[in-house]
Amino acid sequence: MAGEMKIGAYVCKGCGIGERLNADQLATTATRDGKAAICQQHDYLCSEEGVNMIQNDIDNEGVNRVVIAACSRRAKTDAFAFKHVTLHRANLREGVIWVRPDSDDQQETTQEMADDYVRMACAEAKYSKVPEASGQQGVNRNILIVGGGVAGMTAALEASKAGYPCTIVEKAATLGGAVAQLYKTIPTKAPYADPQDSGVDELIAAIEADSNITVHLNSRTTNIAGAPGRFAADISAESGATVTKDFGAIVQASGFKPYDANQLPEFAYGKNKDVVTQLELEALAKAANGSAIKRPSDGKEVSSVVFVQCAGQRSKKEGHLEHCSGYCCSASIKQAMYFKDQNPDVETTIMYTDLRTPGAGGENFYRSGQKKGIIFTKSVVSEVVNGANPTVKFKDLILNEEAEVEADLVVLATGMVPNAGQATRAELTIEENEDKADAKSSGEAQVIRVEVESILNLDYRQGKDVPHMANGFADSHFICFPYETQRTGIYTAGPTRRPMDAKQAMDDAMGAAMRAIGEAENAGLGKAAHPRSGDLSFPTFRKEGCTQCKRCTVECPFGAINEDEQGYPVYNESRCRRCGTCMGACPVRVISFESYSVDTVGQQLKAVDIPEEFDEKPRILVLACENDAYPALDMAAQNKLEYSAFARVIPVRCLGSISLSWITDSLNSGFDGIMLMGCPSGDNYQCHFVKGSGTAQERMGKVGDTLQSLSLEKERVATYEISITDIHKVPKLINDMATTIEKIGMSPFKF
Amino acid sequence: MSDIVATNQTILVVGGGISGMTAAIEAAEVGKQVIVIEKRPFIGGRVSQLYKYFPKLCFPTCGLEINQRRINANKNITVVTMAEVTGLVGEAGNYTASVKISPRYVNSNCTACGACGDAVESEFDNEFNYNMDKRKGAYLPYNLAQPQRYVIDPQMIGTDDAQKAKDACKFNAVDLDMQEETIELKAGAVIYATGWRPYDANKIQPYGYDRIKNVITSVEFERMMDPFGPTGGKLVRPSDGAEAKKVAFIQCAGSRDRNYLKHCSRICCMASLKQSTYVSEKYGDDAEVSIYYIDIRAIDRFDDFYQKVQDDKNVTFIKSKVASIVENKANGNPTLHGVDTEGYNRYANEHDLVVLAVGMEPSVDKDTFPIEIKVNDEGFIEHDEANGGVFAAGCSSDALDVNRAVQHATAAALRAIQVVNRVAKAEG
Amino acid sequence: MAKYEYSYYPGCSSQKGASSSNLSRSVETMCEELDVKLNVIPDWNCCSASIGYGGGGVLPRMTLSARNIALSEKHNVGQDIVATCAACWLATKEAQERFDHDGDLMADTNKALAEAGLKLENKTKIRHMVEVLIEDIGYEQIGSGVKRPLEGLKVAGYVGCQTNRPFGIDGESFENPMYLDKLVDTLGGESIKTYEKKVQCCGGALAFSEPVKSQEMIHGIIESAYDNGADVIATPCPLCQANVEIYQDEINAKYGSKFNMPVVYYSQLIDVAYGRNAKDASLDGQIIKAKKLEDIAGK
Amino acid sequence: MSTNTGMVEKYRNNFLKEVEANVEEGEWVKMCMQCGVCAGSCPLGSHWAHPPQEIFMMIRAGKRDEVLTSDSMWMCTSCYNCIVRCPRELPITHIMHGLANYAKRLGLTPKSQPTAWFSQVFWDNMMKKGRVNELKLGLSLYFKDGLVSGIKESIKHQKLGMNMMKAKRMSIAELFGGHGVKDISDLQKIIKKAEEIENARIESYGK
Repeated sequence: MAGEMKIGAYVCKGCGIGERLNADQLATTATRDGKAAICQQHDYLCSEEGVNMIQNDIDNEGVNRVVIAACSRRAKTDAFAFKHVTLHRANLREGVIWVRPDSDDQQETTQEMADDYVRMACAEAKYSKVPEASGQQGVNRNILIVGGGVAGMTAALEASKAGYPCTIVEKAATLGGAVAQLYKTIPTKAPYADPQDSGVDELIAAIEADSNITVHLNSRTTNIAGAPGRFAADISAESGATVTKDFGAIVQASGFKPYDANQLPEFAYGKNKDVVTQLELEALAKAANGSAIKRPSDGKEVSSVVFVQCAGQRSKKEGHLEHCSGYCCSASIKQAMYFKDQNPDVETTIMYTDLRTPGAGGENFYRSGQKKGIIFTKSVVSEVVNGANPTVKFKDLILNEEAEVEADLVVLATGMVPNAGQATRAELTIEENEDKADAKSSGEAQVIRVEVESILNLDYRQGKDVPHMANGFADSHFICFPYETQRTGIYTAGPTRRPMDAKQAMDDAMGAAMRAIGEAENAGLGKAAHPRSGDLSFPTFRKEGCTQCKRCTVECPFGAINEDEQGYPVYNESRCRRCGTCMGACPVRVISFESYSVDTVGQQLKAVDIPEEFDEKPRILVLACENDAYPALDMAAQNKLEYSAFARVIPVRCLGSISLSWITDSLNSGFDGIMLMGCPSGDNYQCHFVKGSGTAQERMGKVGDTLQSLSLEKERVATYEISITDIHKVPKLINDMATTIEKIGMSPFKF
Repeated sequence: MSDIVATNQTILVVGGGISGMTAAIEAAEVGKQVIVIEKRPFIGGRVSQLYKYFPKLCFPTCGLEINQRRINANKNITVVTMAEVTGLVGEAGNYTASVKISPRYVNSNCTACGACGDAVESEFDNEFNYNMDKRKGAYLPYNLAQPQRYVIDPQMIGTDDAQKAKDACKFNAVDLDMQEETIELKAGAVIYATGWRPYDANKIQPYGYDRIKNVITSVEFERMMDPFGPTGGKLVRPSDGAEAKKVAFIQCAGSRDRNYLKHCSRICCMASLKQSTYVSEKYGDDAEVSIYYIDIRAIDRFDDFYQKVQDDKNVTFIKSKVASIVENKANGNPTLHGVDTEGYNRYANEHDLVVLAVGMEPSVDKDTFPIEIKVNDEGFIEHDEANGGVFAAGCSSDALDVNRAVQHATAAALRAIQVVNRVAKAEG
Repeated sequence: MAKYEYSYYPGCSSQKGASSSNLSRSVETMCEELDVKLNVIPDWNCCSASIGYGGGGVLPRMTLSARNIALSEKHNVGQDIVATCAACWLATKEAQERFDHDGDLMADTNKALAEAGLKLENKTKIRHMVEVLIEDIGYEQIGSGVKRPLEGLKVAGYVGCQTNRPFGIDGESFENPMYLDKLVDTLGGESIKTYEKKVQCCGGALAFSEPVKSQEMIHGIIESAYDNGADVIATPCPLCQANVEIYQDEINAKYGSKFNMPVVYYSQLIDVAYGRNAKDASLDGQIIKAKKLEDIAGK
Repeated sequence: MSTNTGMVEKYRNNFLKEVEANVEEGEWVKMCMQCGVCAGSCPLGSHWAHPPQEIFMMIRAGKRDEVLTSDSMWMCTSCYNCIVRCPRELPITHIMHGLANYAKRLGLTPKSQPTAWFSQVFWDNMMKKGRVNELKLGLSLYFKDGLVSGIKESIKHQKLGMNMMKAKRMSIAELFGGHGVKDISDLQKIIKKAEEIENARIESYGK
């Protein structure tokens, strides 16, 4: 923003701050050390009067850096929300007086704590800018939908209803996907008693009638470049003809492929024509179309049928699926009804271990199945013996005996395998990355676990498809934010992300469409997506300083950074989630955000006043994740849990953003201990930026050398996995570090 | 409260739980005006009272913190707490809702400094902990409560303590004269994210929840694990505070049963599997968990979690709906009577503590919706054209886990947006 | 004109010289006090209880009850049928429900009844005397008539099975019904709410065919009454009363116990509390004398 | 097929269909979801070789002889615990009565099953006069194994009997005539008719 920087510092005396701290001294600190041009005190800063006081300085005194010395940055956000200025909070309440005992002997160190926070806030102010637009953004409301099954069609229709033009790319010759192959579907409305029409034809008709929706059949996306708001997708038809279209966001509804029953020789599949999969039974039912279903081998009308649940599922056996496909129980009930509704005398037995028909609809459907005379046998099927009629051998778990039954037809519930494209490993090592850079194709082979065709063909540095989660599904990892994949602006829906039935897939598609719309709009405004939604800052780098080491492009959790021919990073702002992992990765410190940079933090820790060694006042730097560790510290304060007056806490966007230089600088400037508090990493990682905390831990592994070179004890730098609930734990850790320092002594680096 | 602006392009979200928050955020972040009506003094709903989520065993407050930050940062969202929709008339694109707002007796001046809480003595049942303990009459419902503003218990009004609270506040935040008010709000679309409540365990008479101290519910068990919960994070027996190591979980407690809830509540199996890890978390190999079930419904990818728990030698699975619970008068142990139906084995098992995996019941009673909408026998809102511009989000539509509830709420936001966009278009 | 009037189905064991004749006598007294008029169903027949199934199929058994209902509908027009015996009440009420739900059964039954020129309308309410007390008269009014409160009398309210399941008394729980306790308290007695055997089965009709198995359960019922310091067990069910009272010698012999626990009917408690003497309350019908109750009656 | 042929294929539903057609409330058997709450709720539970839910599974599994020759269902005391607790609303008590009756009708009930015997005696006793004659019922109980043991039994239970007499809750008068329905022939006609209708239905099954 125009004009020179002018810091206004405002000291609140409310909530006991005035009583516990010397406000005048804080003001002096702000002006003298913090170089605040204006500093005012107020008894109740978040009051209308207090806020107006600040606004007045902004409007009339040209204040454009506002330092609030009051409560935590998490408190009173509604009051302290000023436009066109940068905002900096010195946390005197939760950060100082609430974690320190109110006693005279503690007054001095408590005041020092407060003074430091004022200095730090001013330092941050000095090095922050108001984020400006990158020029990359542009609103594009077109939504690309990959996959023309019920999920894809639903996404298109619903997005279109909201006024967003959609393009469906379907590799098959017709729309409808798997559901189009079904005779009927599981009921979706009360009383959930009978199979219902899939409604696919109506969906297709609606798509064709919607001028807002374009459909490309026999087509695939052969390349997708760009970023949310400006995706450029090559849509290639089988004929070879390719069109390139621009999109704001993408919904991936590429569905599933049925599990290959040939991997189940024990169930005589392939050996006996009358052993079929659920999908194959749908074909038989379609053919019969309401009349008696005939079996494949000899066309005999089926008089008895056995359904084998969990065929090749919920099993760790080689070639089997570990997951439960969720829908098969209801699907078998539905299919048994095909027979019962046509002729109640047909014997239908469902052999299950756990019957999984959840929810209101599920249980009603189960009961309805029983009413219709479907027999449910809790049992484990060991074998299907080939013969004129297949014979099912099983253990009846209720009667606790081995038994067998002959049937005209055996149906295997074999479940779903996701169509999620190529499995990109969550992390590429630098080595792999080199290979990749050198020989793209061969590098590819290394990166990809199984050689499968890509679905999206993303022109991303980190692979062509959305990274997979467990069992090969392209799911998001998050429970509270189920649509947040590692590829901003690309939202998966339906069985590609989790096994599910048609109804769930359609609901899911609608959610994905919502997110796609949201991201198209956000990207248009240059705003970040979850979790820093609304953040306008974005990373930039000083090309002259860059050594093309590619760490940033490799370590970005969201594949936001591509590389140009020379291997320089190419940022795609709207793919970026503003975590700063690239900043932390950069060994030459050329990457920064306007409001968050090596300096905004680096200068804070330099601003901390380091007492002489013999003062016996150590300093502990705490770099805390703003999402979990920092709130935990606030809540500890709320509960008046005390911690050492020697700690100085700086919130960071993510542990992944921590620059090694901060560690070395603080060690050099005489900090006695450094604590890094990030989210749990690993399979069940809680890092909102996927692998920031994990990456940081790796990096810190290397700090050992630095410490050695400075001949400092390794205990002085520690990384912790902190959850937001570790309210009792965080103060304790800080105090433990203080004790450790007492033991090993002060740092000699105090100048 | 009369300063709330609402038009027929506003989206009214009833319920500020995880589903309501999600729907509100999704709609607001694409520029829609959203008003959230929450009947409790804080948003976050049921999940705020959970210790961990399955299957990741991560903490609900983690996601809440982010959602709350997004709500606070978004000027398009207005949150009205301690409020209930008492009337709703109109049709898609043109609704008028009557909203009853109960007095909080604390206004927006509050800085959550806690002075009022320190000043008062009187204590009341702590609903946040399902009344397992007491809280002050001037209180912050829980650590992460949003809005971060104290509440004064109406039962305290008129007492000296109330006056003490008022006197203690330096910011004139305590207003003892606050009155209940009813306001009218316009809206183009309404999202019912009213969520669920645990089924009343007193009704499950064979399990003696009302008679046997050491029989508790799964939601109470969750609170026990919270370091700030009624037991300070200890897994102990209500009867004598002894460590509860031998714990039984009874599935379908109130679900899949024509005597109680006919539907399957979906979450209870995973909840008990999750809670079995709590016992191990506290007592390691001394933990002795038994899960009595009819079917273990660890749907789709959750089955991995089930398989992990099955591998835990301290956890036993018994296929049986427990017939009855009798208290061993000598030691307060509940004794479970029933038959393991896998091969017919009769049992009479004593446990330190019994946890009833209580079912999910819609929060809003079937016939008390302020407007005519399609509701099924189980009390869940069916998606139906006839509902016009009223849409369900989350557990008001079915028994759902958090993940599915959030998906559903995200979709609900789009349904609402479709309506208000239509209105916007019409009005040009 | 009595305040309340019902069509009365006494049942076999209530007859003169039968095992629960004391029940019917005490009920008559109670009804005098409460101004209840009972019109016996003319020529009623046995309901076959819950043991007839060995000999009679479902249709014959249902028809037995159908005849009683039909007779009541013919002679005691518009009056609810009231039974004092759990089995009679249950069998009749159950039959009625099935007729409601099963048109064919109803038709077949009427075919059979036609043999004697009877016809079942099945419009009559089938009720238990306890329902009359609670729903029609109410605790309050019952309490208001108490002349001689049952002070200090500790009563274990033994509800048993068939008065309680599957129908039970409206608003009460199958596992822990409280109405007997409420009634005892209403009469100034001391109810034992923690009596854990209040709905334990006594073996019912199997007391005859499976004495060993049944007496094991009866033993528990009495033992628990002693453990809870009861002076007397009170029950609404004639079979429960008989089973729990008359086998105590045999049980003592088998278990070496010294049981001598009186088992009385709720109606007897009311009679005494209303100031009637031991004979009116048919306390002479006790095999194990209800000493304390007699004392109160003697006051 | 005729109802008496034991030839049924395992795990075919023939027996289930037979039960649905011929056994009181038999159409409910298929609704069981094997939770076992009935088995756990029965006061005589431990005396059941096969608890109700297992019997239901055996019926589905076509174990006709094992079910009908079992004495499990004769253990039912008609306490209705199972019925009120069954989550699926199965009228279990009645199904057990029905199975017992059906087994007896087919002559498959185990010899000297006491309850089977007693319930018949009860029925006959009741049908004579339309009302139960407790004294005769009691006596027949003692004399069920012949005169000698009968006298022994009577002496064993003499005290009980005397007590009842003293309490006027048992009357010698019952031996001679005793209570009864006036229109006994009418009643018997009615019941005979009912039996005819029922038998006809069952005979016709499978024909």
